[in-house]
Amino acid sequence: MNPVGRGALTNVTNADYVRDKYAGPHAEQRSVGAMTQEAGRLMAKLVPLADGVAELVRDGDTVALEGFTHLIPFAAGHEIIRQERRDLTLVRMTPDVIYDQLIGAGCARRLVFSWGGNPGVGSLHRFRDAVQNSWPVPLELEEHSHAGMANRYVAGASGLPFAVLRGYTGTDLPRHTGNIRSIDCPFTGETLTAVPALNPDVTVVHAQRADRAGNVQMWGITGVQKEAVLAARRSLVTVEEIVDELTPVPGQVVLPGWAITAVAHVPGGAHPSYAHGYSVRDNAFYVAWDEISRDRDTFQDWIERHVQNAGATA
Amino acid sequence: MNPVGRGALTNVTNADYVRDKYAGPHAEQRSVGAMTQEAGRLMAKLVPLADGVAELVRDGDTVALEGFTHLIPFAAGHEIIRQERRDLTLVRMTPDVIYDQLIGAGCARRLVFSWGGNPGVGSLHRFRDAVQNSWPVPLELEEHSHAGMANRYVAGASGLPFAVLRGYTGTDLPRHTGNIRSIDCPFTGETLTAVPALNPDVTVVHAQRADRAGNVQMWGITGVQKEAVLAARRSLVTVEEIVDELTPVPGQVVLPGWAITAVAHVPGGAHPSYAHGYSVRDNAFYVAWDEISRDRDTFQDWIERHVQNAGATA
Amino acid sequence: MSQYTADEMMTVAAARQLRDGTACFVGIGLPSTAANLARATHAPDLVLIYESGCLGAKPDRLPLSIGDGVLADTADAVIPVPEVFNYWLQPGRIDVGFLGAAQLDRYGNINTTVIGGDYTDPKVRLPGAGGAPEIAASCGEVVVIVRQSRRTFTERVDFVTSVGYGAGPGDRARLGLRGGGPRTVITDLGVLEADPDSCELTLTRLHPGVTVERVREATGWPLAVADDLSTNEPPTAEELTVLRALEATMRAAA
Amino acid sequence: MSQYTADEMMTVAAARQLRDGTACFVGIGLPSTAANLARATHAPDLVLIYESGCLGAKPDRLPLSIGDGVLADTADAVIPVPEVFNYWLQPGRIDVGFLGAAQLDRYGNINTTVIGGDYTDPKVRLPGAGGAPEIAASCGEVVVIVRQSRRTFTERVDFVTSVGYGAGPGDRARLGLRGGGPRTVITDLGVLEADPDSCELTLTRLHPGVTVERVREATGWPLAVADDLSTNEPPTAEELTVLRALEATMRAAA
Repeated sequence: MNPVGRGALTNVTNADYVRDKYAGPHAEQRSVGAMTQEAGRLMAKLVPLADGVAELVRDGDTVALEGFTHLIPFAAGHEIIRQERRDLTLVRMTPDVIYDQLIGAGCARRLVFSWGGNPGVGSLHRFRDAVQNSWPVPLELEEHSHAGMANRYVAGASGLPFAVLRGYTGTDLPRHTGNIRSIDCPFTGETLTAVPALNPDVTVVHAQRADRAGNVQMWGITGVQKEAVLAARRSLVTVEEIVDELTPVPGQVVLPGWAITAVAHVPGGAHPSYAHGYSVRDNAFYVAWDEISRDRDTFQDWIERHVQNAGATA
Repeated sequence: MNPVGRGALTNVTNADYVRDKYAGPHAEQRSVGAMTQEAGRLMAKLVPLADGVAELVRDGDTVALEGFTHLIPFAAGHEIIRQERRDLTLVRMTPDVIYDQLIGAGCARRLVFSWGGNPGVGSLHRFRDAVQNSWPVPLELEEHSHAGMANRYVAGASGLPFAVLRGYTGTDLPRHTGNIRSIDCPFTGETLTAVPALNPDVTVVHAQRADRAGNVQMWGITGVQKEAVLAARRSLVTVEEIVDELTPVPGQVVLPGWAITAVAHVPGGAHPSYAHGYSVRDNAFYVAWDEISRDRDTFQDWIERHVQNAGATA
Repeated sequence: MSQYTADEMMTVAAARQLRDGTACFVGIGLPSTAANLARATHAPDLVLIYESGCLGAKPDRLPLSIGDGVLADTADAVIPVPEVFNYWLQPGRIDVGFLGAAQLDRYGNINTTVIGGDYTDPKVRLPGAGGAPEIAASCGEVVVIVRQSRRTFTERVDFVTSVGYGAGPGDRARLGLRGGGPRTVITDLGVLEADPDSCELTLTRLHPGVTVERVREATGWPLAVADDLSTNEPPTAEELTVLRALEATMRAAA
Repeated sequence: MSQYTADEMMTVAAARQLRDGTACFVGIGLPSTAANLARATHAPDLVLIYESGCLGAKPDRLPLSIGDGVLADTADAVIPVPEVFNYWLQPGRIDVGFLGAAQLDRYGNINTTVIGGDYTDPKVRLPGAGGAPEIAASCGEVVVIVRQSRRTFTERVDFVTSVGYGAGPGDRARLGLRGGGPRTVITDLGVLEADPDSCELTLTRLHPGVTVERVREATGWPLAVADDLSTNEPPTAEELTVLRALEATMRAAA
């Protein structure tokens, strides 16, 4: 049957579909316990960070903490470490220091990514140790290019099962990454590349501000955050500030509260990365991380002192 | 051969490709006569409207004058009528009064669209007369949905030959519009809809401002204008104002001058539509157009008086 | 109770259909008037989405067009049109789609393309599809607002612009349409709802003073009528006051 | 003429490679330094594009990362990352792509993924692809900046992260890669250019004081040398002054 044409519209007796609520990938987003429904209103719930992570990030989940060196949700990542989540599939275009910490702390089983490094500094030693030596646990890799990952989020946000791009051609990536396939244009016959949609169980991002209805506003370099949030079944946004009204800002991305599961007020939640207009990058920390993370003991000591023994707003 | 994998990398002697300049759909954008190159710099050229239309809009072209009731490039459309372009394929999601005028003036041979009406008022009588009575010339239609047209521009802007969407399914549109096809997801097997890229020969839009390097800034409802410009081989942007510096504005879309062929300073060039921050919609004109356009004679008289006998900035 | 017109009753009945806190894809004209009436009365947190790119628009007057500046000025976010369809409509994020119709059949299939003759040589050329095919496919449910007459409520639509329940039960699932389809049709005579078993539009409510016979006369197929047919409450004084004030804003802006 | 380091000569040679008015896709590190040096000297209208979404960034200091706030503050437009790749890179709008490499072969194929061992059990795990595969595929041409050594300039790369000329002439066309490929490789020893016939990287220029023999020793394959081999001009006083001032801004910001 050609599903684009009108097809055979014959009568059948089962009308279940008429009564069914739409149950696509986002059905859960609207019904994650008490978090999305309050007095019948669709809006993000304002929660303490610890509660948000406890309810929204679960063992075994596929989790994206996105950001392009700006607005990296470090505080939320630390809370995930404190709550000892395990077997996570971590997803991100540019896994950096917070992913190094999550990997070193044993939270991750798998990493889906396109570039893993300490931005502006060098390599990620915990990531390397996990890949090269399976410490503290083995880390499976699913490796893409930026163009592929960006388009996978776009497909996920768009409710499509795949995206099409000119990408990967001639590289060794498709030898090792199963879900890179070819697709032919139905008009020109040209062969292009297809990648499957990314639909994280939960996406966590940091933003500058939210209002009390959970509408979120971010600006500066906003990377792929909008797509990562919209692609996810659940979402948690940490913000520098909760305000009465979101006054417009040039370059802003606004995500309506009804498209977000929960918002947590975490000033400084992006440190040591920065929040444009609120803080600057703590570059010394990124440089220091290279030393801290080289050695398993100094790493564990750092996590113990700065994450495990710190509060939820550390 | 699997074009995604490394394939057979065998030696051949022909190295032409190495020397060839990239000659994709946008090659022409960089080399349309003197318009894009000035002293070796890639930037849009500032031109009088009449010159811009004369050089960039040619008989037989596929032309998109885009806008979503805001920033409609009426003045440029009138210049196309004055210069008596013929056999144009007009493309637009929402052909409205300016397309009614172009069609009634005999400029168009074909219309690619998804909704044709006088926005907020009713039907387009010149469009109807062309479809129903082939006056003044027959008008072929290629009809889509908004979702399909928007994705066709996105594919065009992205250098892809087609776009994928959930669309048209079960409707009668694919019976009459040839280029709506089905495509199977290479991962899930699900069948979706494919539409081919739109790459107009020239896209014309109106914007609030440009600077002297031809960087263009628009804000408010910006519709599908960015995609329509980036999908086109050539582009012409009329603006309310030329300024020394484009100060940031919330909600802005900025198109760099090197991605635009030419900019013309045409204050009021969107009248009777509006330019957010500069003018308001002349609703009385839209209402009056319903009467003016019902009758061939009153229409021709109006065009004669308000377009043919008016200057390039009318 | 004030005097009111059939159109006012229709608009009020449509507005009442919208639950607070839901997200609603709004077309210009009757749907926009009804959605803004709902927001100004019982549904202050109704999220209005206009296909021009305005998410969460809160206009203080009725917009003159789908791209009125007041929508951008008051929206939570103004986004590119491709994102409206790809990021918001297509994934099923929008609860209610509000559509009009030039023709409608008993399964809620809608025609806004051509009437009479042939597609290439129609008797009447209409504006076309716009966003409707995908709104009808992907919204949680669809509400249709349309004045009822035999010309509009036809045995078979001349062109399927937007699919309702196709030829009956199971067709939406078979076509892969993920939204719920046209649950409710609001007219100037009453309210029709899709029967959960047969999918057929069934008269469930009459506007005050309207008879079943009159609705049958305005319907081009043998109309199904609900056993528990009820009568709508007439517009309240508040509903009428707010509606008329809204319409006055449009006349003022025009 | 001042004293200068081999890295300074490399950066200056890379900067000179960039023509004014072209659009350049810039990675962080050496490419960013070279591109900003070019903009501060002979190419004031060089358009810098960073994959974080900054089009036409004009930083007054060297950015600390690809997503440094100074890039957003000074850009003509800050756009979402998917648009960088889909609307700007993929259609071939960008003239020059600037890449680094951990390994490079004679056909300019680049490895930034793994070295040694096996993909699943590598000797060294590198950061991975980032934007490079599609930059290498779609930019008008590619310029590679990399320090030259036998470890880096290898007979065969351990992993093809980004395709140069594949296995030689015709391969890019056969793969459907639309950009021109790696025309130029700038190292701390000299400049290699792809031979238009053989596609092989060929030593065309030496930095002052460097011998062909030294470059051969730092190359893991039998190096082709141009008949008209020339020697680069050393950095001018202005180039060195501007370069050092730029690098000082980075140390100050750090």
